[in-house]
Amino acid sequence: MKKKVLATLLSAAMAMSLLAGCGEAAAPAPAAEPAAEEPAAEEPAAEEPAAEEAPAEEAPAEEAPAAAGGSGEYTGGTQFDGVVAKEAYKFPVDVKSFQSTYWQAALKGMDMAKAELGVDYDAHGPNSESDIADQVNMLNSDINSNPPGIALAACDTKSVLDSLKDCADKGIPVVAFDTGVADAPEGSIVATVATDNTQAGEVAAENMYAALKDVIAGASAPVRIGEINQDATALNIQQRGMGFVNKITDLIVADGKKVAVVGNEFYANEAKKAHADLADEASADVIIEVAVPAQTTVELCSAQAQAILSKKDTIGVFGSNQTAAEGLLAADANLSLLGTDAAGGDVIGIGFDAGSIIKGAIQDGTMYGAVTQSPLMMGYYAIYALTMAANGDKVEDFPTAGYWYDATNIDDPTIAPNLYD
Amino acid sequence: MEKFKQIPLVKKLGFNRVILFCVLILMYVAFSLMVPGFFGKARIMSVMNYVYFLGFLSLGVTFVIATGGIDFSIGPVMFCCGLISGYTMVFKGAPVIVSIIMSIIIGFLFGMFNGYLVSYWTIPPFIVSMASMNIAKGIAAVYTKTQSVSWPLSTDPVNGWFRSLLTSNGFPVGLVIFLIAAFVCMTVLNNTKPGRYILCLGSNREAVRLSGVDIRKWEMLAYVICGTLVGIAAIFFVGAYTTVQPGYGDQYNNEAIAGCVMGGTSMAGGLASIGGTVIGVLIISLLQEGILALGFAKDIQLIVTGLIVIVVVYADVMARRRKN
Amino acid sequence: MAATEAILTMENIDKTFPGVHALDHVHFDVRSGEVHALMGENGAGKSTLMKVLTGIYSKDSGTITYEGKEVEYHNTREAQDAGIVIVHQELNMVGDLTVAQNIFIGREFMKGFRIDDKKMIEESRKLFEELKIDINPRDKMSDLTVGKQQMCEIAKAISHQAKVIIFDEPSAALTEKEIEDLFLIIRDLRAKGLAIVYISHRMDEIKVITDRVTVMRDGGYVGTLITKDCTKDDIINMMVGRVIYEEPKTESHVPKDAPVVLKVEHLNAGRMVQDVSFELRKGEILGFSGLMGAGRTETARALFGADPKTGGDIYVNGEKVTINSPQDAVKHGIGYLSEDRKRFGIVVQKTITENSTLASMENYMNGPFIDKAAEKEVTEKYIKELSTKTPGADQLVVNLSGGNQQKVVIAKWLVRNCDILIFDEPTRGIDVGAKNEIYKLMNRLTAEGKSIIMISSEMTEILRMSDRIVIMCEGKKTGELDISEATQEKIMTKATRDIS
Amino acid sequence: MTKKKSILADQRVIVCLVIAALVIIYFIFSPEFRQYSSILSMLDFSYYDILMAIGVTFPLITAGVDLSIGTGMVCYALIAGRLIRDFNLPVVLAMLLCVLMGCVVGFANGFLIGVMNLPPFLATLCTCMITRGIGSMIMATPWPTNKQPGGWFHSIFKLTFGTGRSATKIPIGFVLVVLLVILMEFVLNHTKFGRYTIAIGSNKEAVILSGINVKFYHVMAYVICGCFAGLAAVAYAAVVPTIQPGTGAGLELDAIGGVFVGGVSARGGYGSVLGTLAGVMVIVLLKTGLPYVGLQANWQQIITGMVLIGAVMIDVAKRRRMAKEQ
Repeated sequence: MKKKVLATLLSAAMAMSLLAGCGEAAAPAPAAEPAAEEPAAEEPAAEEPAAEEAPAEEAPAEEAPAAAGGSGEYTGGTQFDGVVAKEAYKFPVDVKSFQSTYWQAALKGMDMAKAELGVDYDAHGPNSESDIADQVNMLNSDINSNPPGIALAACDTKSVLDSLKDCADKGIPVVAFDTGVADAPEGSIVATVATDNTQAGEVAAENMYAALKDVIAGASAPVRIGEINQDATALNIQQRGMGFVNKITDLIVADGKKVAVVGNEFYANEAKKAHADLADEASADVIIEVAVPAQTTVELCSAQAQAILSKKDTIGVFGSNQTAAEGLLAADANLSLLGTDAAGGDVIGIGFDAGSIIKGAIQDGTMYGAVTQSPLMMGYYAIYALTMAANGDKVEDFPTAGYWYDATNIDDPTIAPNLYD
Repeated sequence: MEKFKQIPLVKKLGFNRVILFCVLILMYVAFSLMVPGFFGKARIMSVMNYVYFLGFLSLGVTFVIATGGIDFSIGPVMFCCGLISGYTMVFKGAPVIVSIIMSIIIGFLFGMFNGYLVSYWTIPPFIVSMASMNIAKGIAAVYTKTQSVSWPLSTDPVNGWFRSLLTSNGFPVGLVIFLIAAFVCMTVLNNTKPGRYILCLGSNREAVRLSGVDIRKWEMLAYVICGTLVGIAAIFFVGAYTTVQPGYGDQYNNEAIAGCVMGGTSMAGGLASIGGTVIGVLIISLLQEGILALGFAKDIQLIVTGLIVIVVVYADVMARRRKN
Repeated sequence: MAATEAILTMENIDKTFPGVHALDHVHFDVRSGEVHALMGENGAGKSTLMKVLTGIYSKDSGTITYEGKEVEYHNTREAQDAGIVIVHQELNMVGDLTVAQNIFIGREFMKGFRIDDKKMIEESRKLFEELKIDINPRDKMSDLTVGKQQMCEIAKAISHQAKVIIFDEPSAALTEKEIEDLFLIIRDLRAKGLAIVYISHRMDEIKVITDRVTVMRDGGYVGTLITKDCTKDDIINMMVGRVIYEEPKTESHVPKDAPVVLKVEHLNAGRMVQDVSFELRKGEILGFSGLMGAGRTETARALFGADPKTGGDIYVNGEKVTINSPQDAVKHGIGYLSEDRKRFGIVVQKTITENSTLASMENYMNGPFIDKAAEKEVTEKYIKELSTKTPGADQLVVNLSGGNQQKVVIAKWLVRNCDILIFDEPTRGIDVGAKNEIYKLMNRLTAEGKSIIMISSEMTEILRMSDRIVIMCEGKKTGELDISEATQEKIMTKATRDIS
Repeated sequence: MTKKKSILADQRVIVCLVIAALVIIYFIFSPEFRQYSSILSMLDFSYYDILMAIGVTFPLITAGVDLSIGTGMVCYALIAGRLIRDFNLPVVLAMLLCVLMGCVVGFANGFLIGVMNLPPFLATLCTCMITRGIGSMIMATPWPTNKQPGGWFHSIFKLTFGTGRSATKIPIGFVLVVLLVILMEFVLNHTKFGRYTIAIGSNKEAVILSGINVKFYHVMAYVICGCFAGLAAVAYAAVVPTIQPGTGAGLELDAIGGVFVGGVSARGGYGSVLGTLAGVMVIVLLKTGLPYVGLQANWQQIITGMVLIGAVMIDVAKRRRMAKEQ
């Protein structure tokens, strides 16, 4: 038992030095920082991101004193409060890919948790988010090594079902992060740590609406709002895309305007299913155009964005993930249409996720704002959830929300840690 | 070494095949020693998942390469087959058996298309592949409205049975089917008229034509065989991995061609070994499982596969140069 | 001229390839102002010796003395720079470049980084004027006839300021007329004091053009003779150790009432085949003579369906048939042996068995499968009948010599049981011994009732083998002679009728 | 032997007509396309395709191919970008490094093909896998943006005067690329390297026997190709905000397809860099232009495939007619 405490202390100390960014070597100094044992004591702060929050949403609020903190900094007030690893577990983590820096941020969160808990993880992912088969192979390979638990961000939620069934049979707990698995077999997925993508899309819609409300109200001719989705296949992109489309349609229809949804067949059809009263393109006051490139590359996203931006009646465009948002910015490089002053004729551009390009664009006023998930938190909590599951404790789902950020709150301590480069 | 080469069995199988098989065994032993728990059925089964679809792709492309051509539309065409037939099943309610047949027919049609352009229009296979790869992706995306398609799970009461084509109660049915297919391919290539003509025209098409053989027909047949096998590969792909997305599939071209070439099929045409292809596919699949088990990612597998192919092909080039 | 010192001497040259002693202490020397023939059967080591000289192969031992100094070249470039140039047997032209670009390839005139194409064209024009050849240096090489391409090769060799020029079977692809032009050039070069090495199989040429003859056999040196002091048979004896007769046929062996098996009327196919008509009787060898580019091969290919034809009727055994592809031709019992075996005849990487049954697979099937036993049996039968030299039926054709490869192609058509065979240059690139066997075989086939169309550029071959001779010129049939009335002169007149 | 070459017989002319037709169609059906900014964007995304295509023209003329340029380009851009971010490598050095890495991989390809005699398709397939693998190991990387220090390199391709909407933008990249095309056309037709590249593609054996150091020139064709892939990496980094690891497979096909459309014979021995430029522009117009006329992205792949086959069919039909006339 003593050994375990020691180990915890040690890891806590390491976490400290890591977080504080100290230059000194993390020499093994057991019990160097007794404070580390204390769970963070601050009360959940009151600052709320733009959207309504899921129950466990207080967590990010506590990031403020991060640099000074101790063990389990973000866990206060959650089910993870005071979790201690019973063993030095080593968890395999299957991410969707390492393509975007999003995943690097998630790993950073995992590193934090790992240091705090004294567990370890081993992350791997296919070359791209579309290599479904590769991920299934990785998952199977992980299952075959009988780990204490697996964290999974599924590229495709259907194709992992068989493997998840094996997990259930073998009693390997799986924590789904980033993406929930809807029809997971009983007993395989013990907890889901994921963004509510529909809600995240809605946050974007609300902010877009807020910025464009007057323009739409005052428009004499039909106006156009674009949405760039990198694909129409991944569940989270679909949810985000439809969250945005449905919400903004609701908001505009509530103002008594007629809305049409055009573009990619899938999104257009889904929108028709959700709204019986959609107008067609010719008669609508507001046209929502959804574009999907042939492949998820930035240049093809950009070509789609360019085509939408070039249309004279376009007043706003939403890029629903990092690639799409960067494609939007790349398209704007020549047009310089994006800006924050909708009344003054700027097209409102809203992005998703972070990355230095999008952050830079928001800071210099090119992009109106963006919705970020909290990959850092997801990674962090995923490891906590895994540790609990491996300990044999019951874990509950832990939804994280999408937060709105723009030039005004980009440096806000509640937001900043989630804005990876 | 020379003596070893003279053993009748070795001679019949081909020296390189035997070496390759030894490499395969050694690899398995090495992985088993390095990774605790590698030895065992579970790992084998997940290697097999990869073998199935890659194997059919490789078998198919072996015929095309034997004619001296190339087809790197196979990956996208496989996805196209899986998508169109899967979409018809999932969204239009076709029974799975219809979808399976449809998948094979679509593969067959793409084979016809490629083969027709290559043999009757004498368009270089490289360009035809490039075009049909784009077309396959495009058609699949248009038909499915850019939706990915998930085939039914084994628990699906109506259509789930098709999964037992791969594994039924823990028995690798897929392996049996694959080996039968490989055997049939081997027989076709070595013991039938089409196979003989395909190999000969790969070596010297004019000579075969002037022997009064309709080379266009047989060359096209090679592509059709390839397409059909690609259609079958699609079934095994979705059987193992459930979901196919539009716009992808290229990633499997390289591995399928690598497997085929590793097995001793010459890119110059005329020389092909189905047995070698099977071993090559097994090596690639084992490699990918082993590298994952060692904790490395796909990138290392790509690099290692690339290097192995270079070594194998160079050995082949050297061997042939010594012969001449 | 015999008194001049040798400009180039090769002594005790030895070269071993894995498993083959290619050159066994060979001597060879050539003097300025002489034409020295190097003879020997295929595989005797002539080409290897020249490749050692020009640095393509390195020698194992021995010395090469050139202009009084011992030398060793590591590539053709070094040899060229020293003044030793080789005109290869196979044309080594880059088809996509122009004539001038080809002539000066590897030593382009430069203007800074820029190639001075103008000067190259100028120089080529001068060169052609000197050689009295009419070729436009701006033409693309692939647009020229084979003969003209050969002339370009020679022009290229001369342009190297060469002191020693090696001609490796230059006449193989040339017509009689072109050979005459070539000899004029060679004599001219000799007069200018160049040393010329002339490799050839053609005995009559050797007698006409050379001063001395060195004979090699099986990689060894046999001896050197003064040409004018020896007879053909002397040389042949040295080459093969046996005397070979090359007596012309004097009269047709075909009975007058032999049925016509093939009748071609008004065959047209592009520029090269214009309104060609002829008949072939059972048991006959019909010789097709003419200059290179006269349209003989094109006629054969059009007849065989290998190339599209624009008009004409073909009757086989009196019945009109449609032949649009080689399949049709084969179906009607016509077989074609191409002039270019490696490209059009054999499948080199395959076994003798696979080649032999290529044209008649359907007879060797057992249901859907190939009846490999039957296949082997028939192959072995023809190996014996044609006395093909091979260790076995499953030998790869690539490992056979030219003559034996030709026999495999013949076997292919015999297996198919073709009654009409088209032999296009059947003995090109085949050594004297094997040539004779092919001739015997042809005679035997006609005796068995097969009919043969034989295209040949070698006058002796035409006169020796044919029962009747069709002469073509510039795509048209210009004459037909019975063997009893045919002479070289008559044939040449008709073959050049339209040439001014 | 008179050659009456109708102007239509030159595939380059046909391709230019196709370009003109496409542009006219876009102009008529899409008011958006008529904007200057659309042309700018299209050009932005054409540079790396053109650069890759210029390079790969040379291996294709030698009757080879280089499949590694796409993944290679991304791999170099990633490595260099990472060095800029993590080690403050000056951008100019990073650019040089890209070109250098391109040359190294090109040399490796050339060595495998020209010296070790591996089939080009296979050898570059392997380096394609290898560069993709290496590229996957590196974190996603943005090069400096316009406004960041080091962002000057964007002006290589596009000069920007002023800021915001009133800014004047000049696509000098296109001028540079056209200059490079003219330079390489000159190299192809009027220097030893170009001459021997054609000769190797036409009849390698003959070139060897002419005493030319064929291995050197064969390797050089791939080095040049790699060098241009390195340049393309810079152009790619200039337009793509964040370069993602593991991507790049398939980009080479746009370039190679463009070269074929531009009339390079797939059998080697004939080619023209000007044709390549025209051919790539067709591909670029299809890739970036079709969204303007409201075609769903999927159709663009089908049409690209059709155009490719069409372009080669013209070539085949032409050759057949010529064969018949012979």
